[in-house]
Amino acid sequence: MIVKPVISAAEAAAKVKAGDVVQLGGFLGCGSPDSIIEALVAAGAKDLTLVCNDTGIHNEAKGVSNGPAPLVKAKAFKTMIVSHIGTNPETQRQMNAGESDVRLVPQGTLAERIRAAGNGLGGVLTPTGVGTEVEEGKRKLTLNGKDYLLEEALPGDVAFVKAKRADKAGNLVYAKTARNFNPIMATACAVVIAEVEELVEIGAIDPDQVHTPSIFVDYIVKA
Amino acid sequence: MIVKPVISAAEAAAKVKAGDVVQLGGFLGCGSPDSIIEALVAAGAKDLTLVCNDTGIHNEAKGVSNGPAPLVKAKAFKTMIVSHIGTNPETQRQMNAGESDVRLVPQGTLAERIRAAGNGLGGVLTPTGVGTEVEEGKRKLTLNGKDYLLEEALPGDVAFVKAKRADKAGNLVYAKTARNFNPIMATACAVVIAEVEELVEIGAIDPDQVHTPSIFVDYIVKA
Amino acid sequence: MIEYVENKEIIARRIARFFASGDVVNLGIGLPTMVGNFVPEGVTVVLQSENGMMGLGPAPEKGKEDKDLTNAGGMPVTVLDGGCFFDSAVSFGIIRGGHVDFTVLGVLEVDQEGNLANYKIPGKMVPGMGGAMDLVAGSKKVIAATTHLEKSGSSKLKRRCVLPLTAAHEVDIVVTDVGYFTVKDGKFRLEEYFAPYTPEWIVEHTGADIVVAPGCKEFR
Amino acid sequence: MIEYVENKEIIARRIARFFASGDVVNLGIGLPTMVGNFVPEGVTVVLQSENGMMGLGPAPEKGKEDKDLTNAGGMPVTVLDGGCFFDSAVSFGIIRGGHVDFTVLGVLEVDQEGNLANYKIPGKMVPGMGGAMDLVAGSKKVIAATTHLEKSGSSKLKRRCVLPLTAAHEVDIVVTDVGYFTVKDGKFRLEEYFAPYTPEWIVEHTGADIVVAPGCKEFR
Repeated sequence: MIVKPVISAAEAAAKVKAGDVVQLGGFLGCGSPDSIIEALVAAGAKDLTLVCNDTGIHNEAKGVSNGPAPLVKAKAFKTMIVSHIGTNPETQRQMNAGESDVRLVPQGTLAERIRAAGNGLGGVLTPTGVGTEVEEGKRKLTLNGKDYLLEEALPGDVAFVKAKRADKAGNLVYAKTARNFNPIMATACAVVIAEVEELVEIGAIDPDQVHTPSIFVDYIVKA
Repeated sequence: MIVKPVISAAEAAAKVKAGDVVQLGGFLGCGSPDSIIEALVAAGAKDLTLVCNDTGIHNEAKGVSNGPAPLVKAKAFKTMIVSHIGTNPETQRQMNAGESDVRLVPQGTLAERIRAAGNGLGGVLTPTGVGTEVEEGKRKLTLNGKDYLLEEALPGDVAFVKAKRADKAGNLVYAKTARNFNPIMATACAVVIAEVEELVEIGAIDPDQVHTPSIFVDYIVKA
Repeated sequence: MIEYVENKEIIARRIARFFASGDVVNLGIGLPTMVGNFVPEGVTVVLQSENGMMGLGPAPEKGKEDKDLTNAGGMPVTVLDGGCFFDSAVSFGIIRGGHVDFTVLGVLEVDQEGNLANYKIPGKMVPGMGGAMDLVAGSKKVIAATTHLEKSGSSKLKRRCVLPLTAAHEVDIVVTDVGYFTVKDGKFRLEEYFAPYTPEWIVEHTGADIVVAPGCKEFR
Repeated sequence: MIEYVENKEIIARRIARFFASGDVVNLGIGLPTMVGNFVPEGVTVVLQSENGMMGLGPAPEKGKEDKDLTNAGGMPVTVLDGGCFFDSAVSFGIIRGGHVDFTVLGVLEVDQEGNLANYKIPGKMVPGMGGAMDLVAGSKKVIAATTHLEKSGSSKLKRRCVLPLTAAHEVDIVVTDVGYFTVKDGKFRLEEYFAPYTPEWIVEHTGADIVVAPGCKEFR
């Protein structure tokens, strides 16, 4: 097996160019690649398109700012493709002020669109969103009497994912609900960087228990 | 957690009615639910539609007949929806003689159609088969300049899957390449019966390492 | 003269009674989460959380929180023996694929056609749909949980939603703090009423077409 | 006068030289499987097997076979440290998603448009496409591996396939036992020749439009 380069969070952040579509794992801060997010803020990342479940929890009163929230605050995103922004008033403010373009996607549709990109599918037919605003601008197809929306693949330039453990080849294992969008994003982007808590020798992970095969992972950041 | 009924292979076979679409896990005999297949032969199953990767290896000279091959030999299938029959001359004979209707589907398309059924998708857009006979009778869509075939979901009445280990709630863990189509078929059928080698107490399987969540499994057969 | 007093507990208590052992249930954030506290003894439901788990257990003791184990609201939870974790594609495969028996969601508006609006008040509040659109489109039974009246006194049950829909024609059951309704033939149908409210009071205070089911009785 | 003698080993040897360390490679059943034996020292490729594994190792010693560990041909194999297993949907996600660098397949016919036929001779032999259609449609580079001539002496490289296609316009490279060809602008282009064959002999014995690349040289 090939050993993958272990890089710093700052080096990971430097892989992103202005205008890139960045897919960020995590769900309301659980399973987010926090060291890399911090490095992206420090690097002054700008004009990115975010693909993420949400924009994190941002609560100034409580001093909480998790997931992509520090990046939102730093105005790193021109566009945000997410399912939920209810826990981040700053995202709502930027949206209402016209400072950023927020596109809401149903969570399951977001998952399938990312998976489709990673799996070489042009898209999927989902019943989710039929009869709602989500229909707008989309093809609607009827199969066996049921209506579906055609939802297209959503690829990215760089994926930042967070895993519990990696072996040096880049096989990843996630912990509990910190798994969420991480494994699918790892399939869908040109460059995939995994922030991990533990780095173990090749052979130390049971091959039946790998969540993300090593071939998807380009770089490893030790959190 | 709810404990799932443990039944005999014969009881499992009795869940199938004439005309049912039966999805059978396994890949050239590896990861096939062999006890149940034997019981289906003994029960004289007829007029079924088979959904499987292949029709098994059938080699009378070597005395090998694995995967669905014993059922093919017993003429249990009116229709076979499979990706490969090259290792079973009896399937080829039945097809050429017009005794059964064999529909060849690319392996990755078969996997996605089964997954779509289990995941509530009407279908997927795949580039596989464009420009070949597989196109026939299908909708072709162009997205961003690339052609795709619309491949529809393929649900089943009964899935027989084979796992290495189950807990009593029905959480499943597969072994090595015996995993193959088993996990996706377990999502796609009205009734799901898992043949397992080991049955352990609830709580004995690490929740991060479950391959098929218990809610998909209706009955357990101890091999 | 019956005075309306908001009572979220009765909503949660009634909803919990719909479940049978083995049912897979997804409870939304807020009021729906309370339903978990009222599942009758002897009934074992499996709670699914759309962020990627099955077998959701109670909140951990203070100090025992696990940063890698939260519910769909981002709050610390626990996992029961026999539970399991999966990624978001699998999670919504379970949901969209019809493997969830009941989903319980909060409401901004629900109407007599079974339409639900709960993710957006244009120009005012746009939290986003999160997993709600998939949950409503995919679950076998959709239960809308809501207080019966707004603070203003107007009915949350409408003839026609005016807010952007979360899903069209998907709501099966509405439980408010005055009664339990099904959605049938373009009408709400009162199936049970909760004292002190009476069917007459409920019909009068529902801003939609409503019928009282022949077997309508008091819930106890 | 050069006499044609079938030589499968040279095909496998040449193909193995295309790979760089880290490449993910899927080898079809039969001749393509032989390629694994000729990967140069110092080059580490990751073999993917479409039945659901990465990190395919050599065949086990006799008596050490594991019934749960086979390749896509149903034959016992081993797994290398750092390998992993996955289901068929993930396996073809890897393939269709462009994560396989090279796929090497056998041939019934291959033509100058990059069309490949290898799964069906109507009325005669219908093994089925198995994973071949996905592999050819999804892999970054498709290498067709074939002896140059049929037993009858006719060329396996055609102007136009007459058999049902496995995929249209997807073949990038053809390696036979006389040379290595790319498919370009509707022609085969001879890039290297294998002694004792010469470019002249090859052009003469190829039943398709063929050009000799300017830098064409002998493979050693």
